[in-house]
Amino acid sequence: MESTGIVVAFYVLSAMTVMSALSVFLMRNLVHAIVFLVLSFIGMAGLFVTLSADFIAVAQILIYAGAISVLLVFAVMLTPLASRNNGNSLYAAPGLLLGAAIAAIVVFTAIDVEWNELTGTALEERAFLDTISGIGDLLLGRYILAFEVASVLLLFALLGAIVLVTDRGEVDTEAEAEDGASGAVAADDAV
Amino acid sequence: MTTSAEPYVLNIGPQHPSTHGVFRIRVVMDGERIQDLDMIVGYLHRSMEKLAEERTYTQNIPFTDRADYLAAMSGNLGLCLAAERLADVEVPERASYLRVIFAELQRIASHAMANGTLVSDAGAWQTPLLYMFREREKILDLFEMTCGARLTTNYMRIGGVAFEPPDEFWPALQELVDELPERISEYEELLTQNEIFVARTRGVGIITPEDAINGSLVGPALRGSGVPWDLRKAEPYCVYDRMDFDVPIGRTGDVYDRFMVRLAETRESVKILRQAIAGIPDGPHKTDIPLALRPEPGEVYGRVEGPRGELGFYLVSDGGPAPYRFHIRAPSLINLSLLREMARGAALSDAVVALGSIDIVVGEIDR
Amino acid sequence: MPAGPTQLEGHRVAQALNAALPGIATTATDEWVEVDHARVDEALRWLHDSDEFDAAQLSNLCGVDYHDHFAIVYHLQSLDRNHQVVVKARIADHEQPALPSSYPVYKGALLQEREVFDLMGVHFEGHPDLRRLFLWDGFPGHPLRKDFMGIGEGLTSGLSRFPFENKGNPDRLLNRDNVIQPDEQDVPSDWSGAAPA
Amino acid sequence: MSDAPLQRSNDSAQRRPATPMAQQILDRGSLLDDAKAVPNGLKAAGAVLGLGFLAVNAAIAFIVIDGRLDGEWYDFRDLGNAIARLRAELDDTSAGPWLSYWVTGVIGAVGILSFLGGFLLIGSWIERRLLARFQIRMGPNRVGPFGLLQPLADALKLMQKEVLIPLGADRMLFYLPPILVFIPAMLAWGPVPWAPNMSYLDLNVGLLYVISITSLSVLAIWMAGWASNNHYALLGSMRTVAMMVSYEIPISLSLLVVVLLTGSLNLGDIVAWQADHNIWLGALLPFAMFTFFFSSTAEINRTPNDIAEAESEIVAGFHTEYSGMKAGLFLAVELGNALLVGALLATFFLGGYSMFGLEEWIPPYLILAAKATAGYFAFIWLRATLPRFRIDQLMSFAWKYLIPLSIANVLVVAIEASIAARWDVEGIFIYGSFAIVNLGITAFAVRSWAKVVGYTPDLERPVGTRIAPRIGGLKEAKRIQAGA
Repeated sequence: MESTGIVVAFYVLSAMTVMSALSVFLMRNLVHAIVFLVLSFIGMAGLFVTLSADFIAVAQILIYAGAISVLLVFAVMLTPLASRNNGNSLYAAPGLLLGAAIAAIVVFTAIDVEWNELTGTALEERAFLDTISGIGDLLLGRYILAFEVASVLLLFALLGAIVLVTDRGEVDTEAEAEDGASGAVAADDAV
Repeated sequence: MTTSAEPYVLNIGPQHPSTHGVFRIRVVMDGERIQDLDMIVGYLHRSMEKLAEERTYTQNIPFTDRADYLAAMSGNLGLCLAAERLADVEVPERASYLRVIFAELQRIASHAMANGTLVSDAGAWQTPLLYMFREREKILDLFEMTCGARLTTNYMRIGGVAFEPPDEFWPALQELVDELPERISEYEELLTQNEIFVARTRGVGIITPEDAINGSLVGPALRGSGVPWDLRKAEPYCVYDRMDFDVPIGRTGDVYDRFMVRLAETRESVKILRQAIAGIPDGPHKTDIPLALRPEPGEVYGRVEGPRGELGFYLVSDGGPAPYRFHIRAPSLINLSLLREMARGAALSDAVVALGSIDIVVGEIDR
Repeated sequence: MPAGPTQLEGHRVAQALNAALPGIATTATDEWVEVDHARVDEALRWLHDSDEFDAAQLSNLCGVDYHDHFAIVYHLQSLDRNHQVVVKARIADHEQPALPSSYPVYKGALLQEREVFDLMGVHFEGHPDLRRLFLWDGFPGHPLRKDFMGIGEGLTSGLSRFPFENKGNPDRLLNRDNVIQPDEQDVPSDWSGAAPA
Repeated sequence: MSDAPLQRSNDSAQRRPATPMAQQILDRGSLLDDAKAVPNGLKAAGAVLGLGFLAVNAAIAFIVIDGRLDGEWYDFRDLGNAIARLRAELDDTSAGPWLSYWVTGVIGAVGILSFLGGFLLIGSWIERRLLARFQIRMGPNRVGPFGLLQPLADALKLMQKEVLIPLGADRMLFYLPPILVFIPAMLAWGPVPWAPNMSYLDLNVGLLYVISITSLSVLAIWMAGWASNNHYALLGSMRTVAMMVSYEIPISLSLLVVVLLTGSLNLGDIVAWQADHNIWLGALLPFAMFTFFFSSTAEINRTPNDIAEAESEIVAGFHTEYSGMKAGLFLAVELGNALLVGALLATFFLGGYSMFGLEEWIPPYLILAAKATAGYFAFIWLRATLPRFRIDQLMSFAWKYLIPLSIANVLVVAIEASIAARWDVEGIFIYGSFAIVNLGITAFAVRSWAKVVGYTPDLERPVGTRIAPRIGGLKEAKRIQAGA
């Protein structure tokens, strides 16, 4: 059966995800950290694929690996210390606390959920069904209110971004370009 | 958005596709905008003015080829006119006509090169450049036919021109003159109506007439700013006073205007060529001068309207066979005086286009 | 000696200059007028502003080394009136030649003065950045000076007679001590990548 | 008038005799024609091949009309049948589906890679020859027949060259990008349908998959520019990142319109929809097609949007410091991306493998390849014709023009889709009317929105030069200014 392949894929992908996630905060170089973060995102997408949640997987790649990573790129490029180590972080202890808390939540969930319902035949019949139409129905049917609220929120975020970069009266259409070059300034440290 | 205070220094050149030779600009950038820039020239410096003090006036003519290697004929003409005025040499009429013909051919070739490289700097992938090379090739063929050299023609002599053109020259020249106007309108259709090219060149690198005059700009760079100044009319040399041609000038003084002025000047040159072909008389093509020309002690500043503007030669004679002082007033170098004002605050792409519109020749800058 | 076709009489310019700024024009011929080199910027400013001469453009600036003194030659062009004024400044000090810069009057003097400073070592006081133009910083000497590369013993640089006239004795001697050695050519200091002034 | 000076110079004293050199120079013009002449043997070979092709087609036509290979495994029109047969055979073996899973996967992958590799070999030759034709040149014509082996020679040269790593470069990030840009360029070919059941990756989220995979290459490019420790490279990479982020939104919106009409994210279904309704989505959604095409030029750094590697400004952009085969990989990826965009354009807007019933006669994958190559040719044409935009012009074009108009387009097409879903009319009529309506709406919207945003074509202002009545200086210039 193909289950063996899926199991192998699951372990490989989870190992990749965890390793890259670890190296994200072990890396001294922020740029390398971003690369590993993207790697962990892609690993997560692979895990979704093994769960036959292909829409979620593709959305993961599109949003996280494609968009959020670029956001982080700009963020790092705008920090003057981009090419130096990020070991002098002031938030090591709170970060550890937060990580421990999240880990506790995950462990609790793993223990709490009765996995038996999802094994065997239930998993089989859930697998390989077209998830998009289901998601679409739910979004535009049951959760229509939440959907609309989220979209309005995003709209306001867009407007806020435009207002933020609007100085000197007109909308600065090359904000990204300036971001880029200011990141280039940060790159001067490496030179 | 505020960016870091550290300067982002970009070295454009000495080897760069859009510096037209070994010419270096050190640009201090803030994002895509240029805060400051500094020109570093001299990579091609051959100290011509010093070497010329060791050579006779005739031996100095090849230096003018090497100075502006895209307009060698104009350089020859400038030096020969200055030396003739210094030494009181009469030039036969046919020689003057031949000089006008070759100078105008050189102007067409040089303007084609300038416009082509300008459009390449604007990002067109060399297509207009190669189309404009088509006519330049024919003109260089005419040069080779006449004096054996295509680029560094060393054709003019003190007191005339070196050779009489061969018989094949005249039909070929007539053919070229007949086909040039439609070629020029072809370029106008190709480029001046191109939305992207217009958007890249309109309102870029504007020079006001005041700055242009005060900054010693000459040639198309000056006429592009709307100043109607052309030495061929102001101080007619050779037989330009008999020619009927117009002086096209720009409207706003931006890159687009300089481009259009060059195109229009090509048309005027065709007009001059027609008249010169029609009116060229018989007679000798040069007067004999002594091998060691020893002008009276004195000085002269002879100048011609080269493709890049006023190309002047300041010669000081101490009665010897070689000039005591030999100074080339290089339009390419002096037109760069305003590059900083043009490029400051502009985007990098605009600065590159502005530099291309000045049409520098590094051989002439460094000499 | 034929002057340029549109060249103004030097005497006329000298009279006008002396009338406006007394004693500024020292010598004058029918081609050029020579002004006091310490006050050359005043002369240029006046010629630039005067309506009669209207010297709007500095079309050429170059220096000549006359062994004992330098002459800086300004070719001023009036576009509207279409005439040319030739102004000379004589600098007697051959060791440390200096005169006020004409950049405040003519922006076009920016690179031309740098060139004269580079090749002839004439200091233009008031120039925004007076650096070498063609040669690198630390280049020994100024090539366009007649005494460059140690041509001494009363022999002048330049071609005193036509090469074929006397084959035997050379025209000038080179003093090998002053010839530039490659290892003296230090790296230009402006390659540091710092922002220009 | 032409021979008058000739006459005079004939009886003038110093006339020079006719020189053979001058005649040679005059004859130079014919050299190009001699070089362009096609040898007769080649013509004969072409004729023979053409006749053979006609004969083969006749045979194929007979077989097809006979209908004896519909759905059979040897149906050459759809290699998917053969694969399905092979899979069935393998399932019966002891290894079971595991073996068939791997075998068919490897076959498909090898197929895609070989197609792409073969194109990379021929593509650069095509591009250079076509550019040469656009630029009245000859192009590469020395290595092999018609210079066909030129790309091979270039590849060998690139492999021999030393791979330089600049001082202070981030070595890890410097090694990775040439490989990383290749991965999306290959993966994105997965869901492209070559025939009704001949697509390597028959995803029901194929469209989203394509968008997401292609959005990954931006990171590789950014890594390349960052790791090069070169100011040109960093400038180019940041330009690329900014531009890609901006232009992914119009691409997604233009593809969303396609999904609205066809009601499926599966590329095969999209093509089938166009084949069933006998209409190309390009005709139905002109604005979406233009948006997709233009934004793709920005995504893959082709003229007029190649500011990421603007040769005349930042020497080669993000791969300035790459040498040898690393640079070669970047260039190859550009070629592959151009062809990929051509294939996607054909799939989404130009009917994919379907050609109004012609796919019954010609293998559909050939039709798709032809369409993809046509898109590639369009890219070459643009590159030979247009200058380059400035980056702020590109940004404002994306954010001020493409995105708002795309959103409006989504609204319009949503209405049309609901109409088409409720109204029970013959498809071709309703969709034909939609095509006309959309064309009108697009034309009107583009013009009016340009006016709203305040765009006035520069050509409306007076262009060209004036003729000066007389020479002069500043006063004369002012007078002319005032007079005009």
